[in-house]
Amino acid sequence: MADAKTIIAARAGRDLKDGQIINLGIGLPTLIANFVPEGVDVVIQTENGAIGVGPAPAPGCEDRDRANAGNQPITLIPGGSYFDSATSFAMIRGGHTDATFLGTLQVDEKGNIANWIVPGKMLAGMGGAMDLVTGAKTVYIVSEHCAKDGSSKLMKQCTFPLTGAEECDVIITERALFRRYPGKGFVLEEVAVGYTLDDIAACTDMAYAVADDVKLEAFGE
Amino acid sequence: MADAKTIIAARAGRDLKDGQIINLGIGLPTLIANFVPEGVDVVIQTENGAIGVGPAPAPGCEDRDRANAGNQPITLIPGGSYFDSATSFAMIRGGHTDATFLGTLQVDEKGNIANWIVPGKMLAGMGGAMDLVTGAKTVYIVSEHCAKDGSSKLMKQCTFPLTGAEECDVIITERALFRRYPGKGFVLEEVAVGYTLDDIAACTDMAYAVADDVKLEAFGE
Amino acid sequence: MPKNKVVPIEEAMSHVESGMSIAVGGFIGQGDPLTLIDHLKLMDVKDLTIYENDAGYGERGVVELVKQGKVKKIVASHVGTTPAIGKAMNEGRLEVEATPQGTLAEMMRCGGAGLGGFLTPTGIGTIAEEGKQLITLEGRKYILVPALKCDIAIIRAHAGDTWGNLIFRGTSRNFNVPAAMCADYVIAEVENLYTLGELDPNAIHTSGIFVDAVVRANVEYCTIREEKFNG
Amino acid sequence: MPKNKVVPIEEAMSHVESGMSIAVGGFIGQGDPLTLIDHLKLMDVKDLTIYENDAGYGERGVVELVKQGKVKKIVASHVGTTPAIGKAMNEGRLEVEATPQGTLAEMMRCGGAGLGGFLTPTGIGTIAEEGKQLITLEGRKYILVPALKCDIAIIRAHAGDTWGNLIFRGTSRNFNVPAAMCADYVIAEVENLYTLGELDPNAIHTSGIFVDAVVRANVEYCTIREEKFNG
Repeated sequence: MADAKTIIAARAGRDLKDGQIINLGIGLPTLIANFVPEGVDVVIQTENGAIGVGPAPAPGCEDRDRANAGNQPITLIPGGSYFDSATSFAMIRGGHTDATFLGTLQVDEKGNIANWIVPGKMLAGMGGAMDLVTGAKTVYIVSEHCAKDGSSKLMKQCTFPLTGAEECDVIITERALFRRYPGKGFVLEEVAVGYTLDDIAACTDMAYAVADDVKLEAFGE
Repeated sequence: MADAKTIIAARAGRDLKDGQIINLGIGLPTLIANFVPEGVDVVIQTENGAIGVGPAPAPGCEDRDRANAGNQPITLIPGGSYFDSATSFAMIRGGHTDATFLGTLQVDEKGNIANWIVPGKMLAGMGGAMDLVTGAKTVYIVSEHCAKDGSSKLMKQCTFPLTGAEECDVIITERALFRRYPGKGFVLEEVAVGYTLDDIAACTDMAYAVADDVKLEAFGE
Repeated sequence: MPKNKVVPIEEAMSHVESGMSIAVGGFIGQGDPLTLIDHLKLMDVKDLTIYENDAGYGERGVVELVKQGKVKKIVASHVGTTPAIGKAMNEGRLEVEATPQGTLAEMMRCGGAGLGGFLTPTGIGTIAEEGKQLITLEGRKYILVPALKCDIAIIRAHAGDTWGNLIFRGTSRNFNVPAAMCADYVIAEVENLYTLGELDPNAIHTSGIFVDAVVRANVEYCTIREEKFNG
Repeated sequence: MPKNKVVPIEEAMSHVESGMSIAVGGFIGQGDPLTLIDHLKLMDVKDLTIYENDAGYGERGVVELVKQGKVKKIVASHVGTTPAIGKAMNEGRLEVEATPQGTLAEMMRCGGAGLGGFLTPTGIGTIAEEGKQLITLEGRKYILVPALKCDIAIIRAHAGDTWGNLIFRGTSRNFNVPAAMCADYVIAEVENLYTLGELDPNAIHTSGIFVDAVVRANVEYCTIREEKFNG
């Protein structure tokens, strides 16, 4: 069986729709580019100023003026282009980006996201994350279900400073997929191979409903 | 002797300083481009989206994608470039334009300018004038001294709706040149050939001081 | 591969309905989307609200829609180049709201950028501040201008690819760039259509992310396609 | 003819004084003005306030000035790529103010555009709204962000002409464009210097109107000059 990150990225990839503009956060979210389904074309935006991000360049073909927000070398697909940071965040904040995929430290039942700072630890900064969760039409949290100490990342209420208030639309972990609906909160729609409904209940602190047609063994093979 | 418009444009031209970025309004102000002094290089911005406006193209060489804000065909000098309207007004409003030259209906002793609408007459609109008088470092009113009915355009107080409040820095007419100084108001610094100090007093409704070193026969030959 | 957005003009323009707000690119004829305006002339729509720098030039441009009675209101910086507009206003057939040119451009950009509004010093002490919220920051007074969002934008570009990346030529760029940002559905007529990858990725003025439909401009409104066009 | 702004680096950088605010272009090394930063390392200035997306990458960039004790405060969206910044903060030698990336870019552009500020939804409900004025428009809450004006901006471009028209390459454009707009004195290091008229007037990213001094970039920071460069 694949590792947790691969399972999450693969399930997230299946959620992509043809023609979408997406932004992938640093780390796990970047892997989603490897799982775009056959017949689905998405356009990847990177907030440092490119759209139409393609595969990594072949070794030796890196170009220091062509990189993503994590400073990894990129190529552009035909039709891609470059722009400045003010224009980039016009694209993001202005709702022109269909979906953003971000890792997190915490997410809670109201859709609050906390993924930029651990109190007492070194400050890194929110980068573009606050703009992305505010502006993207659909905000995906793609993250392991539990923190290293085994506690649930899916909480009743975030305890760390927020990145965005009530912005999370979908949570995909290696164990389950939840979607948030207006007035209903999060609904458990899919459970991964190897887990039961009880397993999910046991490792999830946030409140959620279970969909009538919840799919078991829905992903993660 | 030259006509009033030529006299005004010629005197305005003498006020240009090397390296300045200027914007010239439609009509009389456009003529100023013909009177840039020898040894002085200025760069002309037009608010519809070009900088480095050069001479009019030769007949037959007009290009419909190259025109100024008055829809007259233009050329660009080497180093000129094009941009969109939001960027154009960043240049103007942001104080990157050194001087703007505009005609007027009325100007008053506080530096108020009224040049975009005559109450009861057809509305045309302020175009870029409000932004220009707000943003340019030095605002020149270049206009005939009196209206067609003989009344002074240089008034105690504008009666038409304003284009800008206390924005006018210099007034150049075919008869005189006034500069406005903080705390002092307008100061008459130059009188044109053919006029006396009394003549100026007689045709000027706004209050002004006379410079100790006021120059008579200063321009207009 | 980025989606092909080249569609028949009928399909693109079928998104326009009576009562809608439309941002229009161009500047007194420079870069006006005349192909799309020509098509609007044939459509049965009315009560449109137009946001544009002007109403066109002479007898051409949005002024034609006004003469047809399709336009309820124009928000513009200047309508002096189209005499028929004054006539329609006087006869009570058209409402015109005058807005400073820089304010109008920024309203569009701001709406496209997901901002709620901006503070401008332009128009302080004039009737442009009437009915507007004023805010003082560090001793300077500003007008709070809300961002503009429109239902539709119609624009013209000199060059475009099938995904809607656009390059403008000369002073025809003007309001086409901010207009393309602020609308739910953006239709670009392009004079010269290129395949993906033909346009220099460093030279794109409006990214295809902002554009929903690409239509060929009528040949009479086109300037010549240049070899290896880069802007 | 537009003025020749190409000057020796010493002359351009002599405008930088202790206590000044400096907007810096670049994004974790992409397009960072390393030539100008190298020169700042040799200068006797301190108490600088830096506005930049980050502090550089690894050991290169503004982080070098921090290590020298020249910087009092950094306003950035992210300083995680330069470990020495965290150390300086912990030791109380440096103040860091975290600002959302899009907000920082817009603060710069807004200052350059003569606007007083803007309303952003970004950060509502987070600590980004602390100490900020909040404004509700049409039922949505926004943070009122004042525009940024700096004393100096230092930026890097791939190509530039003698008047300071600039073209950037790839993702090195980033904050170089807004930073160039917001400062009283703007210094651009250019990798490839062109004479007036060589750059395509439709392909300029930053007009020379925004630039005060042009300096050659150190050759080690340059990418190759391309024939007939258009962006």
